[in-house]
Amino acid sequence: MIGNLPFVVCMILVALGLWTLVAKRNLIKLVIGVGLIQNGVNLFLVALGYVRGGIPPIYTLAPAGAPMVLPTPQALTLTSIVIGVATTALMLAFAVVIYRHKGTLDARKVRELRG
Amino acid sequence: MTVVVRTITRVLFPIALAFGAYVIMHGHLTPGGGFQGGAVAASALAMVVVAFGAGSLAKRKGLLSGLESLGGVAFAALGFLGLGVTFFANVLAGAGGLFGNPVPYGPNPGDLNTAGTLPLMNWAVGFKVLAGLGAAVLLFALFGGEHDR
Amino acid sequence: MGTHAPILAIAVPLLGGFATPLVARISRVLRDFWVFAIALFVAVCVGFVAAQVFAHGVTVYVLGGRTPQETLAPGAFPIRIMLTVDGMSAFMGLIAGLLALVAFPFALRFIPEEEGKTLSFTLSLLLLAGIVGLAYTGDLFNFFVFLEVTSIAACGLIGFRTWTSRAPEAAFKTMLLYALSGLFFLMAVAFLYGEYGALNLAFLSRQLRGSALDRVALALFLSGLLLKVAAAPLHFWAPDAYGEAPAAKTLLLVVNTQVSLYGLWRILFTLYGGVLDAGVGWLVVAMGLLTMVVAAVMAVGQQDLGRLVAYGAVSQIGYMMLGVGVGLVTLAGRPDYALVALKGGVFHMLNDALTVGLLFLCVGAVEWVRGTRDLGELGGLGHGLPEVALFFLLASLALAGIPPLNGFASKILIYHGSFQLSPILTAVAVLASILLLAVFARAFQGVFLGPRVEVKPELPWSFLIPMIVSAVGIVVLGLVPGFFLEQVVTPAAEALWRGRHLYLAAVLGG
Amino acid sequence: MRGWLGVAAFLVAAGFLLFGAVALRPFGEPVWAEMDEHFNRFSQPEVAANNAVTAVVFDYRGFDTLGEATVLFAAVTGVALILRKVGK
Repeated sequence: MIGNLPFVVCMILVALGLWTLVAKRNLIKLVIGVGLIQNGVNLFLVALGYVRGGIPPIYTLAPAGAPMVLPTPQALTLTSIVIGVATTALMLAFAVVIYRHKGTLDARKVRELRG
Repeated sequence: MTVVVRTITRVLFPIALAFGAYVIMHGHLTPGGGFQGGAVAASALAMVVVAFGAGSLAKRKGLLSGLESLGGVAFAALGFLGLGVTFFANVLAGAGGLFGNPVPYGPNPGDLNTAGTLPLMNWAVGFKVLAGLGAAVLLFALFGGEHDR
Repeated sequence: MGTHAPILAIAVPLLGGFATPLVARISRVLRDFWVFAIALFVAVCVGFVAAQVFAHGVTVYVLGGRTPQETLAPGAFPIRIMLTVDGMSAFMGLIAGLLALVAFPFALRFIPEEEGKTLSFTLSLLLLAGIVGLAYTGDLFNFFVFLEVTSIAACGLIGFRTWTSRAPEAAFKTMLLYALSGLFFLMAVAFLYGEYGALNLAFLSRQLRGSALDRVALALFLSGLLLKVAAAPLHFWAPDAYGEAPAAKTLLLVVNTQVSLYGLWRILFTLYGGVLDAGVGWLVVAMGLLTMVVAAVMAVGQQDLGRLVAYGAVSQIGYMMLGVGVGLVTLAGRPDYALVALKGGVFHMLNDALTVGLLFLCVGAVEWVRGTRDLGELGGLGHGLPEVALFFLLASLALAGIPPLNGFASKILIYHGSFQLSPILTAVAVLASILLLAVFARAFQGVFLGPRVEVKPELPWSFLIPMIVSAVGIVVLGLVPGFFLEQVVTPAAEALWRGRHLYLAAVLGG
Repeated sequence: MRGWLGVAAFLVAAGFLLFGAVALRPFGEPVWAEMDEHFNRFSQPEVAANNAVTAVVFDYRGFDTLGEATVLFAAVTGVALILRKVGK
């Protein structure tokens, strides 16, 4: 349990994001909730790649003999961060247009499409 | 925005662009790469949008989207370059010529002229991210600016 | 060309999508030609790949390897991303290619120039590339990336009509759920990576031992993909999305949903094929039943033609889930029934693509002529648009499973397979079909019957040809289903049924 | 009713995630790492790059990066499509 504390913290971050999605009704706050989940997952990915006592996996002027952390999770995180940026940008664009039409960001008031 | 902000932006704009270019250029040697460097350079554009208003860049919107398309096409084309072997094969690495120097095994000081297609892809992606993020910020700023409806 | 066909089917539309804004700056005619040529190229490529796979078994393509077939690193584990195309993937690719050939010509005249035609074509090409990529990839993280490509491109298209207030709302809702589904999927991949240090689907499938962590990952996979395929009770985004997107683009959204469903089958049958128990199969069956009933009931009260057809489309997802779910339940105990049910479920994907596609094309044509989709305002179009009325009737009957159309051919297999498991399942499925028939009969009456209404513009040929192609497909698949069942559907169903070891062997050897 | 369903779904999901985090191997001690060790060892001889992460991003998993660039492109295209001026 204690050894896994970083993973647990990442999952708590994800859970906070999920709670935001459940509890909040403001469109911007929903976007923030998705962002929280994204950050939690990204942190989780990076944490998976850590090796005790490891150095970055870069050979330029590296100290000899030290273990290197795993490179794949870093690459995956990079991809996932960019995807997160793209998602957030698109959702914010939708929120802006909805606000332009309705004058409100409250999800309960903008729901024209029910059922 | 105030004079202070504008002056600082004037000073920082070339520095941010240069730092972005450095991060892109050394992507295969030091921490960094196309995405990171592109994001750094795009922050320079965002700074301009904040300090001088979106109108100052409005005419460059077409340029930015064209640059983004070009970056994407260049990146995909570099993938096609390997099609003689397999898609995305790094045919330039270790082959002499452009970015083709071999690398000694283990820690070393680093040589810019290595890694084959990687630096080229870094540049393609760097321009793409710079143009893409810049265009996105600009579009938001332009849309928010016109309260005419 | 031969060995590179799988990657060309993905990379060429990607490149084409990047280049479309540049091509459009040169000339608009050239852009239309360019987009259509790329769609045609993709269709040819997926057809070629399918022929290859059906003839010679699973095809592997390693990206960046020294040869396309060298899958393993020296330590006998895969390190690079690879495309792994088996019968089911090839079948899914075929559907995508077919609908691209229908959707792209239709969109040429349907989307007016001043409404951002270039941008919508760019997104369509990227969506097409993402769909084919999802179908062909054999790497879990790559699957996630293409899931996000399709999500974002699809949501851009849903929000296309930004001057209405409903389209951005539907797009926001859909994007929120797509983002959530992608994140669930990514978390599952992260768990598996943390446990086994690998991302290749075949390699992970051999490693899985059914531990508690594997089950957590399975739950995350399931919740992510069930969100994306619009299975009830997570279906509420789909009618909005299908209804608000331009009709020509809705076809691609339908394929997008289907390919997510294919991803679910890939996870269940291939990744977890060795450790799965029947409980998951029952879950799929239950959600399939719920989806078809809920969607059919919700369709009754709809006043908007687009949303009504959208609910019909959602209900068909339920039939596919029922067929394949029954196959999953009976896979171990009664493999012969399982194969029948799987064939039904898989065949229904092709039929659904054609029928729902044709229905949405009809909706698009009606909307193009009258400028509205409200059932209260429409009526009497049968005199002015007899061909559209005929196509709508044909597709409605096929959707409800009336012989001798194609919907009947696949539904009878689903009924047959599910009857062996429990007659109640079949009864519910038949009842949902009858309800759908009633709903569509009302819609047909409301739109096409009634006093004559003058129709101003003639329907252009770019509308009629895709509709004729779909209609011919519906009739041919209904009249001679045996040929297609044998040549196309059976290899796909068998890839799910007993194909797991072939899939693993193609990647890992042995 | 709807609210309680949401709370229940949240609790189930959070429980699953926390359980998964606890059940995972200890932090900093990966059990299976052949793939990553291969990347660390061979990024110099195979790709001629000092930076193993860049080697993974652009060579070993380059196709992911192409997909990622596509996502960004699609998002910017989508934003341009949503925020365009039409139909006043």
